[in-house]
Amino acid sequence: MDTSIYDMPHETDVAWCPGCGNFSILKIVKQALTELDIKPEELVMASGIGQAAKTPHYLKTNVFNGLHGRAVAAAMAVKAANPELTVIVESGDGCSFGEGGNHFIHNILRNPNITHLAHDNMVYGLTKGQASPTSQFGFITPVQVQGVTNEPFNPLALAIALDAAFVARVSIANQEKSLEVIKQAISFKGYSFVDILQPCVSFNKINTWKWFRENVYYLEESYDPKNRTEAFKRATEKGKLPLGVFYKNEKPTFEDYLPVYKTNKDPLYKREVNLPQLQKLIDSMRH
Amino acid sequence: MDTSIYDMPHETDVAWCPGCGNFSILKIVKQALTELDIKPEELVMASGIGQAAKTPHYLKTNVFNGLHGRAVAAAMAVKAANPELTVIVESGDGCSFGEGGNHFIHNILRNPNITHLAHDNMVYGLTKGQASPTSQFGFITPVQVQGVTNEPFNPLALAIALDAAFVARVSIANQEKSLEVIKQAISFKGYSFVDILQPCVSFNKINTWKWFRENVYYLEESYDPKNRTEAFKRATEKGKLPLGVFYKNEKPTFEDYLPVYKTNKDPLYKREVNLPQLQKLIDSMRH
Amino acid sequence: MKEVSIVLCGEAGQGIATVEQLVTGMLKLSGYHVYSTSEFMSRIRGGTNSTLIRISDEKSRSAFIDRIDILFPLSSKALKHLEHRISPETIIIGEEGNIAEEYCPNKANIIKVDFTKIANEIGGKIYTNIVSVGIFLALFGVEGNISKAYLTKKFSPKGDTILQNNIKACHRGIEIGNQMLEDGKLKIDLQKDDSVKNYLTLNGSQAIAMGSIAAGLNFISSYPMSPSTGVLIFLSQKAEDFGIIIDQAEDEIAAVNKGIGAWYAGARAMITTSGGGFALMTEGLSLSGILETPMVFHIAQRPGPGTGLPTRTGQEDLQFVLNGGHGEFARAIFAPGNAEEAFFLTQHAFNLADKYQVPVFILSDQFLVDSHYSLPDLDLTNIKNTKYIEKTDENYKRYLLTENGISPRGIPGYGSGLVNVDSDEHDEEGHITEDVHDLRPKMVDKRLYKKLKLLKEDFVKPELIGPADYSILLIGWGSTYSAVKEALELSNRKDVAFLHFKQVYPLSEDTIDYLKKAKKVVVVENNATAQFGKVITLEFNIKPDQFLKYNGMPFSVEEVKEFIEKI
Amino acid sequence: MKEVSIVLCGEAGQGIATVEQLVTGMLKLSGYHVYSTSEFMSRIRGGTNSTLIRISDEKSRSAFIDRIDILFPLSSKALKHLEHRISPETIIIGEEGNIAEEYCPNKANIIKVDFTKIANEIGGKIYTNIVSVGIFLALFGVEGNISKAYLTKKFSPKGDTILQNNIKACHRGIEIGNQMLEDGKLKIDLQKDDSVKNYLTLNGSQAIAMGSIAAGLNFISSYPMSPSTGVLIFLSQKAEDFGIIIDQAEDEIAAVNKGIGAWYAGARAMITTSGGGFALMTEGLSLSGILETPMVFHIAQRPGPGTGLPTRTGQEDLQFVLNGGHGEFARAIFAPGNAEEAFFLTQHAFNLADKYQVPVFILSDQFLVDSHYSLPDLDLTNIKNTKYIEKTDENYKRYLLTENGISPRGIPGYGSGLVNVDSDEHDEEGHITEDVHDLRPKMVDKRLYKKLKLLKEDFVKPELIGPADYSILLIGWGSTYSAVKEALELSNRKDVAFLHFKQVYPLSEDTIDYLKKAKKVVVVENNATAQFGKVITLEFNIKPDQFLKYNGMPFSVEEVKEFIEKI
Ligand SMILES: Cc1ncc(C[n+]2csc(CCOP(=O)(O)OP(=O)(O)O)c2C)c(N)n1
Ligand SMILES: Cc1ncc(C[n+]2csc(CCOP(=O)(O)OP(=O)(O)O)c2C)c(N)n1
Ligand code: SF4
Ligand code: SF4
Ligand SMILES: [Mg+2]
Ligand SMILES: [Mg+2]
Repeated sequence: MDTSIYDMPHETDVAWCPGCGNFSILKIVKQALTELDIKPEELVMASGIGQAAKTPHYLKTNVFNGLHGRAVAAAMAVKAANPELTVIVESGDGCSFGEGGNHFIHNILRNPNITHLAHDNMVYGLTKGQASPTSQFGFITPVQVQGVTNEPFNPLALAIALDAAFVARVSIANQEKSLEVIKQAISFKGYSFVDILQPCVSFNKINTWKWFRENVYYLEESYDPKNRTEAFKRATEKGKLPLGVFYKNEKPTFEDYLPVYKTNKDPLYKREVNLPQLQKLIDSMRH
Repeated sequence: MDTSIYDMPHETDVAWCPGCGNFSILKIVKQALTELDIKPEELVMASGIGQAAKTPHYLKTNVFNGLHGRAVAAAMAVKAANPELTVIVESGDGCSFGEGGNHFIHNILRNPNITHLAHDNMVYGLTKGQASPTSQFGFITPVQVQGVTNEPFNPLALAIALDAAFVARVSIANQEKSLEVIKQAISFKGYSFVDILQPCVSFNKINTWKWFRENVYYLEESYDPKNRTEAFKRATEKGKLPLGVFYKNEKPTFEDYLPVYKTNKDPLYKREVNLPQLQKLIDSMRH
Repeated sequence: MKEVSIVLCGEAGQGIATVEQLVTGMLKLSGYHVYSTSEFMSRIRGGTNSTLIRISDEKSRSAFIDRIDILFPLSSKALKHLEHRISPETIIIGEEGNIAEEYCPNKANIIKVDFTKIANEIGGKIYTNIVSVGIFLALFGVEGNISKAYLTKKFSPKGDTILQNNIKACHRGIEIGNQMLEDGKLKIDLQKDDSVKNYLTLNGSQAIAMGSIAAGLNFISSYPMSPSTGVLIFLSQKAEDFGIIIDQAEDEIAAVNKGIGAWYAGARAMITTSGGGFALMTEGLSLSGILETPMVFHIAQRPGPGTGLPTRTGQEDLQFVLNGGHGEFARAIFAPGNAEEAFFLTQHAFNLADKYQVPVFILSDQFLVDSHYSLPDLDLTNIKNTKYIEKTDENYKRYLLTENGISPRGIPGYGSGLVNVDSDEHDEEGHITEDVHDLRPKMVDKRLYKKLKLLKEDFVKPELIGPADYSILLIGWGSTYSAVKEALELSNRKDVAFLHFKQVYPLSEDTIDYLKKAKKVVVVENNATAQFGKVITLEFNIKPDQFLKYNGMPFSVEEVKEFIEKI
Repeated sequence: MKEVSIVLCGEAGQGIATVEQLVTGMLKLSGYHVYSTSEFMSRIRGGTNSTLIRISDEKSRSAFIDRIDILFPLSSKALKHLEHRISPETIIIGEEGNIAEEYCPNKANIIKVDFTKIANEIGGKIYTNIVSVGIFLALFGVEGNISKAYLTKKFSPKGDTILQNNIKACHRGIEIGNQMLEDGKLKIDLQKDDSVKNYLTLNGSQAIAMGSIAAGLNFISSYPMSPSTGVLIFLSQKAEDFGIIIDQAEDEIAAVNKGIGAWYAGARAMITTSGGGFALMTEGLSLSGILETPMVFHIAQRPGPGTGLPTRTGQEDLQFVLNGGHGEFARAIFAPGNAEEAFFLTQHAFNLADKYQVPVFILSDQFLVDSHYSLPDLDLTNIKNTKYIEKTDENYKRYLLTENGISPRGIPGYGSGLVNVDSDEHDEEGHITEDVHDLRPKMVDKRLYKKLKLLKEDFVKPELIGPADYSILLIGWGSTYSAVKEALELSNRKDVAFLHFKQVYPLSEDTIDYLKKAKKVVVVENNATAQFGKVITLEFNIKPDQFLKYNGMPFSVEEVKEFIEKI
């Protein structure tokens, strides 16, 4: 697949460590976008801050690189202001579930038609290796010197608990399957969440490429992603991590409910004030 | 039961509307505390801002009435600084799940030994009737003029998804059963969460006393609160809302893991700096 | 009497707001200038609140005054609550149980009316208030057709019985009022003015909301917080008519990031909040600074710190708004003095934010947003909106370095270019840079010095009131406008003038001319640290004297007048 | 030569920090004064970073200088990166591939060493750096027993092969270095000073962390953020030894609320963050203001706005820290100039916060926290901590109105009283009040005016450097200390003095005496708006001149000297 329409127009100094899983994610995302025939001008990639959050700088498209933890909030607004755009959030596990936890919850509940790709390396990469919400129990870091004692955050179970529209997990150690699921997520109408297991070769010496190959398996062909309780059960399984699409629950999106698009499909930037209507409103206040 | 040790020492102008469910919650909480023989001086009641969050002002105990949404964060620190105290958070649904959503998630994961009583009136009371995260689909308010379009937030399902230690729901329309569950929650070691269905007579004309009586039922005697998937299933049931203890999962608490209390049980306020140890540290930096 | 001051005082939930609305509506339609403002507690029921209604035959009596000509106590605690404002001249109209005589300095001015009994005769307690309304109508000679039409419009949706009972109750009130006049217990002779009939009545919240509509607002994300929520509610009510996306955010952090995302994608967005909510937005504010994405903030101030006094007024957040957010970047702050300024400044704020790609603030307060002003018109003929956005081509660079510092703003999806915005220090294309020697200083110059210079050029001048040859200059900003203006008019000082700032930051250099003419400059502010005084000092090296009030209440005309006279 | 400046420049991940640590460690043990500081990009691998190591036979060479005496380029981009700092005198030691000759003004000063080849001979690329270390040791005549012991301590935990290879590599470096000396390619003659051997080496983060330990810190909740995380990490490492509760918070809002909750319950707590994280804490800051709960904030500044330059330095957040939080209340801000001040001011901050029940700030920056200082001692003999808490009885009132404004602070569970704290305006007992006439003004006076007065009494005086009879006064604060001090010492101006502020707010009134003596006052600041200059102006009505730098880099001694000489 020729993904060159998504290539940067000039040499770019990619700030990731050699061997990092982010490179593969970048590659797969470019491929998914190309295969889905989404034009760079019609896409907005939103991110927060972290190593994963640098991704939008490395492919040629519209970029909203905002604050740590806040990408989902900004992205849902971008989509609401212009539903013609494809909007993808790409950010790390710390950004998505730590600092950004409240936006994750509440925008699942809103169900905007955006895709959220969480690069889940189970560690804070950019700030040099502290535990993230998804770090495993006992994970030792310079701050968690005795190992993590928190229950690890389970983004899939949480998303299912909130009746999210699309919930999936992939491991970037398997690019082919990841590509397939990411394409599904982008095409899906509604908030589509993909937890992407990604090795951080610099700071996570436990959950390595090897670990992510050995400690996962794929949901069987017969698995029915419409069953919420089953999805929850699989998402909370102990032992090897299942991969694939856990839950699908298509329903009206945030934008579908917006009265502003009921009769007029124009994105907001094309619109003008209705001054005669305002004059009417003013006049109504004379009585 | 004589709950007078928890009565305010002087006349207090209670700021709630006549007929509000908060009065009953206050009464039941006082009763639970009295029955559990907890002394007012050994209890800290933490709250945020909202009508529910005024509760600590109406019973005689130590009060930490902080910011909207932040009670859980402050409370876990109070407990950590002095594990001898009983710590209870009492706050509204907006405070607990809206502004406070991120603290709710992440402190469930920490599992401090505190009790969180959410007064869930499915509306923002103090700010005069906007939707809260738990407002039902279609609920009409001055802001949600077309009715709520978000998926309602399910605090029980979320808590179970995070493998919380103790998850329950009661309806204050049934005081007796509420008392029993609240007592269990306070006695439980770990983060014990109780969603208390509470009518707001001023701003929620849908979920009234009557509604909360007619649209609930109790989990059967035989229900096993140790089964997480089952708990999830019951928490996400459509139709009438089950009440009772959904999930119990006793495990070490945040305080249990703290090295500071391993050998010395003194609360922090009793401690002094170890200057000789600091001198050693300083000297170690000479090489 | 050029002006009458009437106060209603009772519990939350007793329906004072309904009386206020009916009375001010009907009096205006009769040709009176009306203004009303309330002070209330942070609770839904109970407590003690009061509403001041000023009725005059002159304009601009839109300030808080201590004096009460007629007082309607609606609860037993009312008189105690207003103790310090009741004078021997105050006429007190109420029922037995609500008149605690120890607070009535002049027993002769008590008029007992058995409201409850009358209401019960008609059909129940809920008609009590309408009896008071009737008294107003009688005292001010409101014509029967006006009141009938008004009551019908208001109550017919509730069914005929309720409508008829209300009309009955109102009539009983009118009879009682007429009797008072006949008995010579009180006498009001204000001129009616036909032109007033066509005036608008609106509160500060509505003015701000409508100003934003006039500017083309089409996206608002906010989290409820008193006293700012009125703007959100008004816009929600009008959302369908004006094509506005309403999002009740999960928290204030979300609100500001959504607003910025929306602007990025081509919307015109605003947030509305108060100080505590703004505290959660300062990171977002800083984001808008570095992204160079326009953003409009409405901050309705209330007294702090912390939760403070949620339903009271203050001007304590100017320095916070001015210095909020980490790092250095330009911003502009407007502080409307009344509803009219609120409307036009808000409309201006959006265009300024868009023009210079900076965050712009409307800094109001509880007193402004909750006061009901009446004004001749909001003239739309000169309303002009410019969308400072550009269709992009393939070579588009979001942060192109230009002479004046402004890079043409593209919108994703509009044109063939790509729009990259970045919260890291960035190059012209919007990609992360670590070039500290060249790009970083250029980008700081752009975001800070160049934009500040442009903002000063567009400065909205202050309004000077009083003699041109003053030697003492009072300086105010925001909602203190009316009180200081009225106090100055009432005082006999010919050497004192008042300079009212609508734009409080940045100030243009020539503002110094006003200050240089004065021997003494005094800032009048609703805070404890003279926050605008600091802006003046930093800009002009002048340390003004201070007249400050910080108890949560607005300045009264009387106290400002007393200050002026002793100055 | 009294002092040598050596720079290592290469990619992140190449182990420059290891060289820095080994070299500074061994040189110090040999009797040299060492200081090192790094500038680096916000990434984990790659890019181009550099570390400056200054070796001197005098104290207080702990400032950034442009001059490079010896440069080790470790990557091909190194020389380009340092282009503007390389002079004809700079000796460049590196391997072929890393020496881009176009950046070498003096080819004679290039010394090519085939580091990689040598390292590969020994056992692999990872030994490259140790060869450089060896060269250092030779140039400075470090004795063999010192280096052997040091290397053994460092590398023996990694196994014998690695240790032996390192020792081998080091020896090869020593040989090469000795050869250079023999060839007369360079010559260093600094005096060794035996007393230095016992000095401490620590960076700003460690100094702040240890200051907090000295003050009895026992609770820290924070969210990682460069450049503030070093403090959290150091405390985590020492948590068990000193009984500190470590909580990596879910976000900064949680962190500050947890800190306040911990103080309430009797802990001594601190948060550590940078500007963007602090932006999320301003509501909590305001909470600590109204609760009157002590709180200590460490803010390590970096350039903004937004994400800005995460690993660079700046002093852009003073006005934000000063005005952050809604509403009005007292606070204090300290800005240490080096590691020693950082230690003692941090220890002081906790006691001051506790004494007056106010938020107190340690305002540092990336330059300070990441610089490695060497100093004779941290003397604990005068360290005194007072717990300003009281055992309560039944009549205890948390907000008792007292003459000086301080209400004795109780702790829940300590005594028979109840401790009620409330973010609403409250009465003496800590319960919500709406009493605007009496309680509100009293509580504002207490939280603001009275506490500010007390804070001024405890003011930590600035340090005056230079002639007492100055006519020009430079004013600095925080980490600019060493650069300005050294520049002044090097300059030949006898009319210029330097006033270094460690406490930047509030200032005591008598500080004006320093300013009055000067004909000209100039603030030297790492920002674009002279933020401390504003504090001076507001306090003393003096508008200082400005010498500002805002590109993310610290002031170099040379540029300050040049400024002083032209002043
Ligand atoms: C408000 C705020 N707090 C903290 C930071 C510092 N910070 C930057 S990236 C990061 C964590 C990154 O972790 P993650 O999101 O998992 O991304 P990764 O680097 O692992 O890809 C943090 C804490 C910040 N930029 N802003
Ligand atoms: C940061 C912040 N945002 C908003 C508010 C305003 N506020 C006060 S209470 C409240 C909602 C209360 O709802 P809930 O928590 O459900 O409590 P209830 O009044 O219904 O008991 C809000 C939004 C605030 N105090 N602080
Ligand atoms: S730190 Fe980890 S996540 Fe970041 S680029 Fe390096 S390997 Fe990848
Ligand atoms: S507003 Fe609702 S929740 Fe609040 S006191 Fe009144 S009835 Fe209760
Ligand atoms: Mg990560
Ligand atoms: Mg509620």
